[in-house]
Amino acid sequence: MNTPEERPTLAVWKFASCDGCQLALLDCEDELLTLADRVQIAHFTEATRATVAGPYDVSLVEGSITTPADRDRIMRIRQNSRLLVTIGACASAGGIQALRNFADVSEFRSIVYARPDYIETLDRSLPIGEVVPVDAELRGCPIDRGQLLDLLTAMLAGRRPHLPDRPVCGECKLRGTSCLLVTGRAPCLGPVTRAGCGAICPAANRGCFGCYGPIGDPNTAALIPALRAAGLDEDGVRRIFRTFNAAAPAFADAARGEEGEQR
Amino acid sequence: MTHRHDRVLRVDALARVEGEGALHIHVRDGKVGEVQLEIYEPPRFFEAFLAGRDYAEAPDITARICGICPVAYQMSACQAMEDAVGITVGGAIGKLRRLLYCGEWISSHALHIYLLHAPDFLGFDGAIDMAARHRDLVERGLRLKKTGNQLMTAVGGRAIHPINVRVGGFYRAPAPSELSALLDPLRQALDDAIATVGWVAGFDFPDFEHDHELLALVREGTYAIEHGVPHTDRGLVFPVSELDHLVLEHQVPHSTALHATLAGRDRYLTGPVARYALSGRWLSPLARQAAAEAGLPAVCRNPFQSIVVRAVELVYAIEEAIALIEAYEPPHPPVVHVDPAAGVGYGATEAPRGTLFHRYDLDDRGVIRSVRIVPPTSQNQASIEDDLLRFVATRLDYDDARLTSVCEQVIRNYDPCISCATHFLTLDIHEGELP
Amino acid sequence: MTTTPYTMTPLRYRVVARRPDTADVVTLDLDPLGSPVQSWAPGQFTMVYAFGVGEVPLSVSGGEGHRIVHTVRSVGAVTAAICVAPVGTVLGVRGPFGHGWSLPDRGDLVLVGGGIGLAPLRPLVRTVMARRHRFGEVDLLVGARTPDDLLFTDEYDRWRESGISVHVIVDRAGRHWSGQVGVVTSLLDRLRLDPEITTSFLCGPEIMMRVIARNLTDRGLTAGQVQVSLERNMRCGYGVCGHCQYGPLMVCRDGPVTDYATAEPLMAVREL
Amino acid sequence: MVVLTGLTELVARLRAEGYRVVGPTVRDDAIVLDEIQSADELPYGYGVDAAPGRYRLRRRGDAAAFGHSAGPQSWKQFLHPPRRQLWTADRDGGSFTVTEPANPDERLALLGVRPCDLAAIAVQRRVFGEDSDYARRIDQAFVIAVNCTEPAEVCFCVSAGGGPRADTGYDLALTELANSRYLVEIGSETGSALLSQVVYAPAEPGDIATANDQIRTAENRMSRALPDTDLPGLLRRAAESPHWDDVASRCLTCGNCTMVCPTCFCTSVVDTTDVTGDHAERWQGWASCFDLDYSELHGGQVRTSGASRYRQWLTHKFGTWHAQFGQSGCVGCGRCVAWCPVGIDVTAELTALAATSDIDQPVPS
Ligand SMILES: Cc1cc2nc3c(=O)[nH]c(=O)nc-3n(C[C@H](O)[C@H](O)[C@H](O)COP(=O)(O)OP(=O)(O)OC[C@H]3O[C@@H](n4cnc5c(N)ncnc54)[C@H](O)[C@@H]3O)c2cc1C
Ligand code: SF4
Ligand code: SF4
Ligand code: SF4
Repeated sequence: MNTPEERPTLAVWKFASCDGCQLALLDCEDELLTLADRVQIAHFTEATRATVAGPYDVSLVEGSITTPADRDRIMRIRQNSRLLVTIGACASAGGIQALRNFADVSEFRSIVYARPDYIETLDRSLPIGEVVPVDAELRGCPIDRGQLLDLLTAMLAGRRPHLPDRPVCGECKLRGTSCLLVTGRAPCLGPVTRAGCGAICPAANRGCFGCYGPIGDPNTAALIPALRAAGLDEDGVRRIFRTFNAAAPAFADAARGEEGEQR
Repeated sequence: MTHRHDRVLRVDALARVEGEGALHIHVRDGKVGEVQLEIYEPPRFFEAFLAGRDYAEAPDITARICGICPVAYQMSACQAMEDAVGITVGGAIGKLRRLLYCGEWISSHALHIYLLHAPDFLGFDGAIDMAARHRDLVERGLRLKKTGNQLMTAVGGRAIHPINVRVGGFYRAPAPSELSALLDPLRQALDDAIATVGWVAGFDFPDFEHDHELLALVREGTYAIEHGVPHTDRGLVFPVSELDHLVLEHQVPHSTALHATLAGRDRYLTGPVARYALSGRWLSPLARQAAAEAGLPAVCRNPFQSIVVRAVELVYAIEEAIALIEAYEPPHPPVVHVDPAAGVGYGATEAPRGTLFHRYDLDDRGVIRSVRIVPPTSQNQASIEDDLLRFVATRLDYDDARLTSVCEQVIRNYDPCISCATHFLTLDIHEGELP
Repeated sequence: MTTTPYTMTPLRYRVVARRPDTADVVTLDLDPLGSPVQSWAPGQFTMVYAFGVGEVPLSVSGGEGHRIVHTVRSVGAVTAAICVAPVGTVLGVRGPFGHGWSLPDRGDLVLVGGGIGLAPLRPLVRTVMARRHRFGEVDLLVGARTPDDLLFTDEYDRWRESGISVHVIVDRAGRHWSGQVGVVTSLLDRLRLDPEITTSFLCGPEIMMRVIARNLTDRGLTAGQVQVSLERNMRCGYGVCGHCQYGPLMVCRDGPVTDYATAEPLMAVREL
Repeated sequence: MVVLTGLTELVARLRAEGYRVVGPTVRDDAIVLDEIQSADELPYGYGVDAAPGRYRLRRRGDAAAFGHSAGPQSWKQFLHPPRRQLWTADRDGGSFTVTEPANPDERLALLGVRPCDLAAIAVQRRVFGEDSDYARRIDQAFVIAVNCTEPAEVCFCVSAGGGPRADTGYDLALTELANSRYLVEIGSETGSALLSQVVYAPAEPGDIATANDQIRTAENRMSRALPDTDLPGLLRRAAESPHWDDVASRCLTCGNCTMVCPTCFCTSVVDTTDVTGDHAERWQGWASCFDLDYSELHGGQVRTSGASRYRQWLTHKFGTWHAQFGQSGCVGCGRCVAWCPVGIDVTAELTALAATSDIDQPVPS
């Protein structure tokens, strides 16, 4: 075991989010304590009130930037981190709260709050990568525990984490699920969504709803007719692209295209 | 700034509550003037952007309010939608829902007891530090949590934000073999949970009592989890459809959060302590026995003892899961057909940390017109602040560090899930005096 | 002796010597810890595994007996791990794989190595030195980005002594550089070639190989007289993973060395 | 030749001999291949309507067990598993030891291998070689072929050089007759030995003729065909055809075609460590030439455009496979046509390329 001084430091930060992605770290029940032997958990308020000052070897960042104060905070964290890894759809693409990017935020405020003037927010929910440079992204809403562990063990070993840029279809076929689109069971975003989840939705008999965000070069235009054939109307197509990765450019464009067609 | 008669304690990131918040206590002339639980959680506007979405999307979307108790959101949302379109879902599907919910209780309670709350009582900064001295204990907690996660994965497809839940039931019914594989870990978990009750019962609890009205769902003959009628210990009983008249949320100018109160009444408390007070007699014999051995009174008024109640609920949830799996028959089909219809629907279920209300107004195509979500943490907000106020009042002689840490502990008694308080405000904090 | 290199299971080799060549290139001597791999030929490569990090194809750059020498440029995770491996480190080795250079019995030879591409040519140089008397003119053209990036500089004198003309050129000169500056082709232009009897061996960036090969064929060499060493993503090394396909070729199995007659039409196709 | 009535005894016998019987069964609205405990799990009475990008189960009028066409999986699921551990390694002192997983001594019985799939197994065997785990696995397996009497609309085995009749590579071959009767041909001694342990009857007069008729009818019903031309030559010439961009505009690059194809064999490896860092593993899993990182080199991928990746798949399968393995990579099973979510049809794309191949391609510079 390393002495504390030699251990690399790990910090976990939270912005606008549901805590699910950082919970994935606590969900590594079998590995957590061994991990804590190998890295110094320097900042992780969900787990400990002890905090060690930076700089940090690795910062895991959950959540999106939605307030001016958070924009400043992520810049400080970036300066203090050797590697900055975003965890989850919020951090990588703005998350579900990026739906505000397509609406009038002042109206949103007044729906939820009686005194909207107290609320200070940005008009958009920004992915971390739009504010500071990011070294790696763990996709998903939430992230996959296995991918998180691979990322952490890869960093400890000096390995490149295994984050393949392939669609969910690849994993779906690996587990032997029969295609939902072809059998006509459900509309599915698998062909344009990045793998990593293990294709759990198709295996549960439901279409992928894109929670890992787009692959590197999604052909959403070619998929849309298949989504329609599987039963989605224009509004359904718009909505399916506009959920947990609504602000990812490829999905935002696909949804916007459908809006155009509706008019 | 800190001197004897005028203190401001700032705890900028409130550790070990899920989500981040801060606590401000203002002491003037030796008296506690103000207590503020500030929530950092920036607004995410769920209620706003749900309008215009399809009814079927609500379980997935509202799950993202809170990664610690997504099942609670999914269940309350499903129930409200089913109410709106006028169907009832029960039988084998209902049992499967309860089983999934047990998974969340096990996992969330184990998390809170072992990783978040117990370190307070034993004087550690967190579970990782605690593991350096009590590795076996932390391992026991992690084992319990893992069992809950396995259960959620088997029924829900994954532990955080399950993907298998839909309005009307499930997308896929797990095969009996997938569930029976969990029986061994669950039996081990039951032993672990009973040991947990004994362990936490021995903690040193500060002498402190609250007098909040207790609210929980009640369902005659069973410990209410995924179904029930709101009751309070002072005799208020109301159908969930009365939610809007009876559960009021206010934005108090000096407060950081929406406070919920009961119409014509005052602050109230939901969560394990309330459930235990209102439904304790319907716990399983084993859970009741564990409670008795732990010396838990029928109504537990010491908020610090909530950890014991949680441990008792852990025993119950595990036993219940075992029973449900042993009697499991996969529902065919796993879903009740839903035809969208215009209407208003209400749902209420017991999240690990308290009652979670949803209300939806749908148009005739099933498109959501308006939404109201009342999560447990915002309901408990006023009670937490009241506890803090009274707790601090008699402990002003503590130095700042100690006072800060006990205050944090008071907050953690409630296992508050700050991200799940869908609508918390951020306020400008004034150093020293408040306006 | 192991019977077949066609397995995904590595054999263990220990780093017995380590020589930094440049800022980002290191030459490692590897000796087997147990069973060695089969003997290799110049131009062949092995798959080298750094524990817990991954495996990469590396050309053999030298070695006698059971020793294998690799010269590695640190560009990513695995090559970085190999480059920093101190003496004593145990690495995994599989192979040797592929077709090496085919050295004719006689004639003139032109060897061109760009950057790390000199590594697979080094054992060929050694073989040529051993049989120097059989050949006529032997020219070795070496190109690098800067003088500091030149490989094996301490060996050039020995190579020259054995009758090989070593010509060196860099893209960008430093202060102390008195040699040539420019692209390798300009060295080539100054060579007198007898196209009838010349065989050429090229290894370097694909674009460099194309330019030089075209230059050579323009000057009368047939494409069959030009050999190039190709590079593709590789996972297995023996033609069963599919990654290294290059048109009809499986580079690991049918290459990495192939003649330009085969490679030319492939290199002409975009994104093949 | 002899006739079996029903398959119950055959399956039971195989299981009694220690085989793990894998055969067609209905799951998730498709006929998949899975381990079966008894013949009851076969898809009796199910037929399939398949079209480009479309697959639907339908009820047949009879109780045929093999009256369906290729499903979403092929036998490679079992012979060339989607994921497998290659080895584990543990640090010891300054070195490490490598351990290969014990070869599971599992004997598979493959029940209902259609002739196209028998051909595909032979193709993969050629790819992996005689000294491979693949060859060992298939050699240990008991193969029960089923002659095809029910091609789907997407099939083209005849023009791919196969045919609806199994000729080699099986232990037993069945032809399904009416009323759950199966005409049996023996392909090996193992087959004959097993057959001797179940009750069978001699073929009745007319059985053989009926079987032959059915197979011939199947052959004539094949509605798709590859263009009748030198495909490797065509694809070589068409390397820079504008048609690739046309396909790319429709193609999702999802890789479904490669995954369902019974001959596609590409794999990637993944190296892992545990949290201690002292234990490492290497895993192998199916890869697809449609994956963006499949062709990765330091500094980027070789094939970034969808057009180049589609070209790689089609050219390999129908063209360069010949150079690499001396035969075509396609057996005409039709899976890639049916299971492409947007219904891209290799026969149509090849036909389109053939139609444009006369136009002089610009010589690339
Ligand atoms: C036949 C052959 C011989 C080679 N000989 C040498 C040599 O003698 N010395 C030397 O320094 N380099 C050589 N290379 C290149 C070397 O293999 C790559 O630099 C190395 O794979 C990069 O891996 P990495 O993990 O360091 O980089 P990363 O960029 O992190 O690569 C990650 C992964 O991408 C793939 N990859 C990336 N680049 C290449 C590449 N160029 N070739 C094949 N796969 C790649 C690998 O799968 C690798 O695991 C050779 C390549 C081939 C094909
Ligand atoms: S990405 Fe999803 S799971 Fe992760 S924090 Fe955001 S909402 Fe939660
Ligand atoms: S299948 Fe799609 S929606 Fe489901 S978990 Fe995977 S990426 Fe998310
Ligand atoms: S290319 Fe298509 S038709 Fe040919 S064998 Fe593969 S999946 Fe079957």
